[in-house]
Amino acid sequence: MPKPGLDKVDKILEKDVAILEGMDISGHWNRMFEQRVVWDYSTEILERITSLSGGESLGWCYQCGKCVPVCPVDMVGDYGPRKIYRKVQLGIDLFHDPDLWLCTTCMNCLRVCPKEVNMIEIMPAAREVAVQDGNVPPELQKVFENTAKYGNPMGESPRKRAEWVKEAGVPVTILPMTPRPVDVLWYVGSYPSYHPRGKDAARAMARVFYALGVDYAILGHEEKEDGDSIRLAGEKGLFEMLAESNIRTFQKYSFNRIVVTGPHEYNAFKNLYPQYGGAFEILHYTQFLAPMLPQLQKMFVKELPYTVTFHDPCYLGRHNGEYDAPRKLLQAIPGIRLVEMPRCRENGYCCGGGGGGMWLDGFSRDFIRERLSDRRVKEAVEVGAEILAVCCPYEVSRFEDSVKATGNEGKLLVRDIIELIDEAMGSPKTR
Amino acid sequence: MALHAPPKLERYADIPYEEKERLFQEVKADPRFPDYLYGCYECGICVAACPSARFYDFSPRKIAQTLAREDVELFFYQLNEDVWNCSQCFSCNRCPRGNSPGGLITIMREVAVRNGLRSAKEALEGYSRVIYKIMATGTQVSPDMIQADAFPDWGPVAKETADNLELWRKALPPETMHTTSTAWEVSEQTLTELYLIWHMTGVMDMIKEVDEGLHMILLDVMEELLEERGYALAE
Amino acid sequence: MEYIVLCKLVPDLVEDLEVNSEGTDLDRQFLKLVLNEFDEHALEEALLLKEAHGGRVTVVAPEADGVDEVLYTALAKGADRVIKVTGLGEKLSNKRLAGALRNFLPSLGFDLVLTGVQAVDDLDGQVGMLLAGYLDIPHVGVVTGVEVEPERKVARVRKEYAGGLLGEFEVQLPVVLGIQAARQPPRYAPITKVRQAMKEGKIEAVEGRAPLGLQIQVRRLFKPEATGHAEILEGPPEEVARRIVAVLEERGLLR
Amino acid sequence: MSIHAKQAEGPLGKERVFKRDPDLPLSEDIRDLVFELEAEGEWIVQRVPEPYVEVPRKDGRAKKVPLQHTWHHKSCGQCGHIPGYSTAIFWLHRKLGLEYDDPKDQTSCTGWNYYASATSNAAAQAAVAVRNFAAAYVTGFFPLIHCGTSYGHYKEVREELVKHPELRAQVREIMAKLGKPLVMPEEIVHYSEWVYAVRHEIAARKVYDCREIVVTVHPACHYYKLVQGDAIYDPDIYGGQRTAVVTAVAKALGAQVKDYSTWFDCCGFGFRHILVQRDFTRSFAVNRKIETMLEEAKPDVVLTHDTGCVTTLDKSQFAAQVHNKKVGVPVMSEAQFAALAMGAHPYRVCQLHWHAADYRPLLEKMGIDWKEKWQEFEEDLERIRRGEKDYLTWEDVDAEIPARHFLQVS
Amino acid sequence: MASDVVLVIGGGPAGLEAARGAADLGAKVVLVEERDHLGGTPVFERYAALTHGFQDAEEVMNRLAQEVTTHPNVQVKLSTRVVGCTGSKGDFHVTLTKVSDGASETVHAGAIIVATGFQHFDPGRETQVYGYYEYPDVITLADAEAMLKARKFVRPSTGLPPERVCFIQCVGSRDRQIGNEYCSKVCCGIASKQAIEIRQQVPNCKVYIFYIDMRMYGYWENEIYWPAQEQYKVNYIKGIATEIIQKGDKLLVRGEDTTLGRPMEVLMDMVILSVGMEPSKGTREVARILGLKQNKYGFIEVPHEGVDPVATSVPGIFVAGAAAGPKDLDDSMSMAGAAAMKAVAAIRRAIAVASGG
Repeated sequence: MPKPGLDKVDKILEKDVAILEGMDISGHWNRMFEQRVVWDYSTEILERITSLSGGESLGWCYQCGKCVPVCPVDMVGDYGPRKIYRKVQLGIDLFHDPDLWLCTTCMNCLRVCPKEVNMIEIMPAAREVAVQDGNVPPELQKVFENTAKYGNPMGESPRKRAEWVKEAGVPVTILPMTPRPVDVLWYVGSYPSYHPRGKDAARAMARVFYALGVDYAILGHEEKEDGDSIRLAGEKGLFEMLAESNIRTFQKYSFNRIVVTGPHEYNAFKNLYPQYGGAFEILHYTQFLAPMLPQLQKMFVKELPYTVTFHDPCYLGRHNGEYDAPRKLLQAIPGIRLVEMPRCRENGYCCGGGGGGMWLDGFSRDFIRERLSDRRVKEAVEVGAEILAVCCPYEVSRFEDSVKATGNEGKLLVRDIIELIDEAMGSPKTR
Repeated sequence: MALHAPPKLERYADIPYEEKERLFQEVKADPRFPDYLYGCYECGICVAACPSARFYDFSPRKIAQTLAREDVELFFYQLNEDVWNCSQCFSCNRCPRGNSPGGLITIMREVAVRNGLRSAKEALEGYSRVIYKIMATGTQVSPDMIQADAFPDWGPVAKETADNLELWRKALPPETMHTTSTAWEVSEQTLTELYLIWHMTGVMDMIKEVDEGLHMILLDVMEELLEERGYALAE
Repeated sequence: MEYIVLCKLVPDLVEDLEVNSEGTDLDRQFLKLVLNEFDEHALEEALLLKEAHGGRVTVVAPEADGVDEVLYTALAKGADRVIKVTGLGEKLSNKRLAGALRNFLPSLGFDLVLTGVQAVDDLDGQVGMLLAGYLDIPHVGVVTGVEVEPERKVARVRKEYAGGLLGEFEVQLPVVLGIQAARQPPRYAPITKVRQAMKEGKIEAVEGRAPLGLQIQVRRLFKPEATGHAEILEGPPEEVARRIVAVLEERGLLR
Repeated sequence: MSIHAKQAEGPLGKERVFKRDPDLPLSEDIRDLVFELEAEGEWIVQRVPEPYVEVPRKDGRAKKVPLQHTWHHKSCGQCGHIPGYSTAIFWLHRKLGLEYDDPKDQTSCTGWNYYASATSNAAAQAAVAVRNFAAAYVTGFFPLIHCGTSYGHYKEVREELVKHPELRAQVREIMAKLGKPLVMPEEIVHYSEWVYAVRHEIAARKVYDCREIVVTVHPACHYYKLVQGDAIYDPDIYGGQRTAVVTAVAKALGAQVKDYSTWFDCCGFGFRHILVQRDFTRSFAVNRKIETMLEEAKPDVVLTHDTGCVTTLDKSQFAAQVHNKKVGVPVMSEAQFAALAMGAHPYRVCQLHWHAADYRPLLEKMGIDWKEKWQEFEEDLERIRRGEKDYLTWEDVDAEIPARHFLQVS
Repeated sequence: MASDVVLVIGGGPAGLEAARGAADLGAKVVLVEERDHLGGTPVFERYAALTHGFQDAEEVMNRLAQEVTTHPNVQVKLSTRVVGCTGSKGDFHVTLTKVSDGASETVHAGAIIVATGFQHFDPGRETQVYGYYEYPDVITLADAEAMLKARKFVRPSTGLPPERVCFIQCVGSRDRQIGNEYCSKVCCGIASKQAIEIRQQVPNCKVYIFYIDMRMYGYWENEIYWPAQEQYKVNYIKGIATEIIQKGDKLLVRGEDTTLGRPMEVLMDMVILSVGMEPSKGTREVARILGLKQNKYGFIEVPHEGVDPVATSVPGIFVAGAAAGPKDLDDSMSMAGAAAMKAVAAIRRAIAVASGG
């Protein structure tokens, strides 16, 4: 018998050797299939998730499918917010399903959901259960352990958190060493403190602040990971520990406001830390710098004749509504031509780093056809950009990897906005 | 369990869109088409009743929807891969919209055959013996076709019948059934009429598209009888 | 079944290791201590055994900076009892430690003692062996898998040999095992559970009593001198390939 | 397990018996259109010969089922490997003293090939059908169709011919060339409808007690799903909610008909699949039908009324044993079963030795001594082997029938 | 001679509201009802709570009936049938007979309002599908209403509360093969309402609704559907069932999970068929007697639907409620008000014309 249809069956039963009543019916002669039927709708898992604080809205989904075309993961795989509900309705155990870890909490589904099914709350709530049960992807577990031990996900020595300062080329006040009241407390963040490309941005920031005469300081080794992505990845306890520790540290010093490098910190400090007793004025660095443009513009000495496109960070844009400040800065830089990718602002495509995705690339590789950042890089190339500008510390490293992975090296550069500003101001460190 | 597997459309990426469109139009032009397709609102009644859907990733609903939405790419995929999974039981005829997905598949298969699609040829490989029987003898599965080596999975009885075929056939009271190479005895006049029908309705051309060898053998058999009976085959 | 897991804290390699001015020890000013990785595996293996067969896991560790946190984490992971051995001083030899353990472990009662195959700070791997010797019970080291049959009071242990061979042994309980790797990576202790353990858990302290024996003296601790360096070739692949060939030729490695 | 109409009292004591609302308009009746076309001179309508029995159809109308003068349209699937199927039908006619014709001027409807391979088309299929109708017409006997697919397919062809004048014209031209009239029978009648119509006469003549026999019924898809309106639905059987053929016969014989949850399922035949994709056919027949029946009803026999279904359900059981599937129940047509109950020879008439699943326990349960019967049949075979007889004939078999008597139509 | 009487045929919600409206406008009203009580289908079929609003159906209907029977301008004739009609706009002579003894009388009416309503689709017509006449645990929406009203929602086969219940939508509606291509409008709402009531009365019972698309009109969405899903955890699954058949002591429901694209076969303790609306026998009969055009489904045709939603093909005869097609209660009541106004206007105009005004 020929084989048509064999790629369309769920499971094949076939005994290689079978002789029955003298008849040789080995192999395909005894081949049978298993049924591909939904036998039950068990509500147990759905009930378990909807009874979690934050998990309630999963039960509201009415399968309209509006989330499907905007979900960045659905576009490259079989995961999708609507499908999560269906899986759970079918009794599939989300707590042990890879889908639990694929959501990047980018919030694009919630933006369009008519029933406000809130994956930004559902996923962390469900992940928290998995984490409590000790069911964590190994690479994420390492990040949790590192962060708990060292205050940064990379597992670097806390003592070296401010080492980048040495090569900034400008003086940087480190509060624990020279405590004094300042206007701005700059919370640098883990990636700008440790990651080689993050450090580039940190140094650029220091130079720009210095040039602008900002009265600021950093926390040095007392600074700890903000914990927002840790929380979204399900380790709420660790987040709380970090929040309490950071708040205690902030409260030791005198400052007017906190400026952060990254959108995740921005989200944590602005929206979550107040619940833990730490309410401060928080600005993303683009928001801090945008009003200072008149001053900045006077300092630009170099034209950057590039076509630039901007990638909206989910946690600055969709989560916190800031789309304009980064664009204002970019447009002010002489020479830059800003082009938009089709998916931008409210509908910006996710880089894949949010919600713990930053630390799950190895895990998710088996469940997606293409990394989200790879796809985004292709979009940037398609609109003719030479520079992909970003303002989230996760993104420089993700996108630079993707530029290489998609074979676009030499065609597209990835730059933090602060690096571009620094360069336009004639920084000695040029591209 | 994958919630939806994307169809493997890329398998047919090389076929020009125009060709897919042409075949789609050929299906739509069939006079039966309007009786078989009104529209689909995804109630799933047809799939629930479908035997093939129980085991294959096959869906009469998707066939109806694809045609209704005029999704030419998906149509072409189905034309090559899905239509041959259908069991043609017509359980899907319970459609509340009055569609007949099974009927649509009948039309699609005819188009696949008429156009000699490779997939149709492959699907019908191993089947030409049956086509030969029906075309040439007017009866379909003759007793001599159940040979033990081709039906070991039917158990010892297949072998026993094959071994005793002639004797057992003689032990059948109805005299029309004593034959072994046809299911029952068919008169020559009857066969002549059947051959004329095949020729006059273009069925021979369809056979030629999927199996040229079979076509030639059949022509030989038929020409002889028709000439004997005084019919010349029109060219 | 009663399982005892022996744990020890060792210097964290995340921090740069500095040698003290005398050149006889690490500079402990910025030293951070963490649980010896092999001991973490021993704990994991014990927890897996407890999950399979029931029983009780007791973790025993000599006092050190940060030992409380380690013990609370063990509780969070599922240990039933944690004991800190005090009074043994900072510079503790393996022999003294084994001696101290020998004095009080029998009072706890146990079927299996699991310990990391060795600790990264001394690379001796002695404690388990010494303990087994003192107690006159069997010892198996470099273990990568343990199964127990509580009814028969035996354990089946596996170890890996060089050359890709696996050995499987059956051993009467009680036994001391030196664990190289648990059957699965050590589990995660969620912070809420650790915090809960800190709030509700109890660390028992036991005064360690061990005879002072002969000690080994450290003569010199030093960093190795660099003997070479790597060169990173950069540029387009063709160019890099050309230079690799040139280097190989230069060194006479190509014929 | 099934709870039938009369037991099924509604909540709060509401009566639960389906009664068709006589005021509701019925859907279009194709027979009216067939007669209209006759009136317009488009074709000849062959009338159902008297005496006929009127039986209830699904759509609430009555269907005429002829009792005799029937032209037996054999099934091209039956004769090859389950010849007892048609032999039993003929035997029932003879036993009831009803005249029939077993023609040689008959072809397969070719539907099997059409549904399997599509190497045919609407015109060819219609021409084959009409040719066979014409062949019946000239004999004066009325077509009685043995095969479920032929039955359904002919009704499909009838719809197409009625709806599409251009198809009619094409077929008319072909028939002219063949020198045959364009004929459409007044009713398209399946043999199981005839068995249904004479079930009480059959029951009156039964010689074996069937009360202990547990029967499951498999209705053939092409009987009641392909052009549905004129299949038989009897208010007394399943409350008129499912087709009554086969079941009504088994019940009339006093057997215990048991329900099972895949009653509406196809057998898995699949046309092409039964020959070249038997992995699918076997999976379906066993997982969906045989195993389910055995789990839920434990039948002694599976009765059906189509040759494809008998083949599929019977032959698919063997290889499934390899996977420890529950199998092992004989499958036959209700005509074979009815004939057995009436004392027909299990081998000379019902030809059970062609069947794959073991039928002997059933015979034993019915009280039929199969060893003795096989001995008799072996002797027949021996005589043929020795050349004493050319064939086993109806005379050999009819000798068992006590006396010819004609059926009284009630 | 023109008459100042408005004849209302049918004592259900629409008939009662039409009678009350016309009477309030000062007309004399004769209300004819074939049954021996007022309240129409909601009372006769023992509805529980009203869909949309959740008030007790019987209470609401009784209140309405009370207002009508005590209204000085209304004469109610129970157990009375309309058997003939002559005349035209302003001057109809309608023959009535008593159901009990066949005694007949004639009413002279200036205008007629037909409010003869609907009947539930009989699931037996859709054979071999839902087994309503085979399995006691297969019931209809109407059966479920009565059970919920009695607060005794149990499996008919055992008398015990069910653990799993499902609704199957669109039974007898949206079906070319049945001949009812229309949507019956209310079944989605009623099923969801009943699902809530089941969850209230039998909290451990899981409830599933198999649907093609949930057709919720206006506030039904947020008042019924969303709470059913969000608060009462009713499971909505796209794809309706093809057949129901007994398996052991449960019902096996077979359909397709269409968003998944796989066949589904699930066991239920009870199945509730969401049967749609068809014209009542009375609607068909009265339409014939009054010579009103009916559409292909037998409902009374409204030629200018939209701009004149209560006018029939015969001047002076108006229609209200489900006699004119599937309607929910709100629509029926609004139509009844409009019909009352139109009928009173028609008689005043006729009287004015007759009196040469």
